[in-house]
Amino acid sequence: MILSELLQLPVLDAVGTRIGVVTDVRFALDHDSGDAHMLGVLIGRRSRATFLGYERKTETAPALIARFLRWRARGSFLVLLDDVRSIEPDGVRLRTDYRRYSPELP
Amino acid sequence: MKAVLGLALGVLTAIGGFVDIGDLVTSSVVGSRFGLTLAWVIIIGVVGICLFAQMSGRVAAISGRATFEIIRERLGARVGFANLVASFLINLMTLTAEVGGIALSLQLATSLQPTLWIPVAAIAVWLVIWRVKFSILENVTGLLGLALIVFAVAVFLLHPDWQSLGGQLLLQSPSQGSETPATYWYFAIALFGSAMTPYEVFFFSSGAVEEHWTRKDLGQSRVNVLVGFPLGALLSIAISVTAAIVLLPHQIQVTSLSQVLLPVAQAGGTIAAIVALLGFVAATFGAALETTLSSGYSLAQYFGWSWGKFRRPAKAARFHLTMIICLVVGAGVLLTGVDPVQITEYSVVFSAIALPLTYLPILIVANDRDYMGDKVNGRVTNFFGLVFLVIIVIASVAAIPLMIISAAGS
Amino acid sequence: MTDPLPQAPSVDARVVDARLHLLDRQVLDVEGDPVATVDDLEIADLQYGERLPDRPAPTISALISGPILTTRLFGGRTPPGRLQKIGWDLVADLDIVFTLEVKSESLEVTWFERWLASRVIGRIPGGDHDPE
Amino acid sequence: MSTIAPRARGRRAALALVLTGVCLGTAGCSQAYSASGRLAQAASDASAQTQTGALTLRLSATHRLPSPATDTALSDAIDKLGQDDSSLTSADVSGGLETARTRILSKVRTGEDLLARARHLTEAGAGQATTDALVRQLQVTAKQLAALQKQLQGSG
Repeated sequence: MILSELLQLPVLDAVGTRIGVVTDVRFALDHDSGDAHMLGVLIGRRSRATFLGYERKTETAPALIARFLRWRARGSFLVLLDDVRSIEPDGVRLRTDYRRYSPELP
Repeated sequence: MKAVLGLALGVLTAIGGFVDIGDLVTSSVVGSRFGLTLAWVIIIGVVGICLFAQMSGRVAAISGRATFEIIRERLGARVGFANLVASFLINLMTLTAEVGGIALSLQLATSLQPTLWIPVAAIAVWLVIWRVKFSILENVTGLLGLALIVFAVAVFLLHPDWQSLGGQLLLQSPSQGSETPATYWYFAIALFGSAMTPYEVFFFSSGAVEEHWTRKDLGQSRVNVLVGFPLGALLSIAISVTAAIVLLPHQIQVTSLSQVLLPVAQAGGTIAAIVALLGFVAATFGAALETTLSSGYSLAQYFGWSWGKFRRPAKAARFHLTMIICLVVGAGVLLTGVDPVQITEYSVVFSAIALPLTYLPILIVANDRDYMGDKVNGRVTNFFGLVFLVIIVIASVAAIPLMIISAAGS
Repeated sequence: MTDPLPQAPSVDARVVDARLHLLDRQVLDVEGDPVATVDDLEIADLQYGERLPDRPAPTISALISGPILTTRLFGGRTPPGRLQKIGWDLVADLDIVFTLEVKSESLEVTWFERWLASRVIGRIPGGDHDPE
Repeated sequence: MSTIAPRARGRRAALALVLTGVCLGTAGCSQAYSASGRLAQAASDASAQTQTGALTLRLSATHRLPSPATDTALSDAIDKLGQDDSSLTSADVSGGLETARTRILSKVRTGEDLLARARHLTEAGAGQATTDALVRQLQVTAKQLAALQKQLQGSG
């Protein structure tokens, strides 16, 4: 599968309620092998809001732009791969007890 | 001497970017119609371009990324592409106008038809890009462009009524003012657009990469910006003033390049006129080089192609092919007989529309520690950056409506 | 304001977001010459359908460049045969750009550049010399 | 595939429509697009070109302007006057403005003749007196054109 097929897919919870769209995919780069393992998906209300990543970084300048873009991206969260039940061409389905994590990068 | 030549990138960017054919004509038009009442726009414009050119130069020196790479990285493929299309078309229009400007300047020097000069000019621009080293290119055109200082000298030789000029600076409109507000603001945006034309930052940041600037060169980058652009603004204002002194009282509204020359001739005679002509040729030639390179830079950086004059052409084949095609298209358009002066008048207004998508990514990346480490923007820079972003957005939104209402300033 | 969300469990690795850190980034070859821009990423072991919890996590297998960009800009699908890939194993380093451990000439994505250089630009006099 | 929702797209289209409407509306009322506005524009432009001719001739006679530049400046002015001439000739004006059009056109043609003479003089190298006379005639024509423009603006 290629990344852009996953991006912008709608995300549904276990009972089929739409809770957002995939805005980004998080990977972990292994220090030794350099392999990039998928960690989870970032979910937001709109697909376009988050490209500058202010809600995921500690960058706060210029303050007005940062605040505006954070506000645009409010309500976005990270879901770990283990909480993803299935990926279908028309959407990503999560497990019943999926957990929301802060989208912030470590 | 080395320190002086080190300023060349800034001076060339400013001479070719600030005082190109569009600015020669627009400044003169504005001076002949509004006196100095619009000079404040040039001053605001120069502060803006200094601010953002400095940022883009710093980003290029620290991260090695030129402006259009940043635009794509921050705006994404789609919005970046929209910006690419807009910038590229404006750039092509400006390139066409500059090649036409070289031809018009040579016509003034020889009275041979511009149609004869157009192919010569286009081929000369290509040859310089093809064969001449970046540093020679910037030094020669930058130094020759300094001939335009003759406009500043002319202001003094004309013994103007300083008090009246000062009054115009404070927005007391000169007596012949029969212009509508829409026209006034239309020209304000044209001047602002011509001061902040996006290709100046494309060129300046890519030039910094061409010259392999690093963290060590930050100081030089700053001096380049702070000397080059204000110099350009000064020349631009001087051109306006000469037009305001000589042409405005006769109600001569400037419509062609030949009229720009008349005040200098009146002030300093044949020699001054010849020096000014040399300046015209150098400035339009410099701008033609800049816009041609910028067309290659923007396309190559968006698509990730190999680019740069420091590489031999075969090592940056798509980059060079782009520039050849642009020059051929520009020359072709000119040979249909369009008036280069008219093209510039539209291209500066269209530039105003494309400004936000260029300057927002620069501001954001200049704050990103991944790119900049500890050299991120300070608070003051960010404050002014935001202020200018607001001005830029207003200018960009107002450009088209004002163009329609004022019938493009007629 | 709702309660702040908890931080995700930390991992002993560098964490990147694909769109933020990888997509649309410049790719340089081993000598620092530009190769392409990352237009998309290929993810191995990720298929449509149920995800079994015990399966290994999908990994990025290649950077994709070239015709796929049209798909991203205007929509539609690029046939799998037309994907121009650069294997993830060729990536030597990643900061704000990708650096590969091979030369640009050895990659399929640069075929047009090489064709132009040898057939057109290289044939114009001076095309193969350093600028003077 | 587009990510813009249909509703947002509808809103954008409506906004664009309103903006276009506002622009065209103001443009319609704007003097720049009315028949008398166009005539005034042509008159003021022709006046500027005639003045340019006078200035060029004066500079050339006092040896301040190199001859190729003189030649170019005069031919630029003649070209621009020619454009005014043809736009005036083809202008579609109603009864009241017809006289204004005729008067402007006749002055434009006077200007064209004078500039053609000026170009001839600079090439042949005429005496001071002849040049001065021509400069004065050009200035008079320019002032007349400017006056016609003022009248139109006053009435329109």
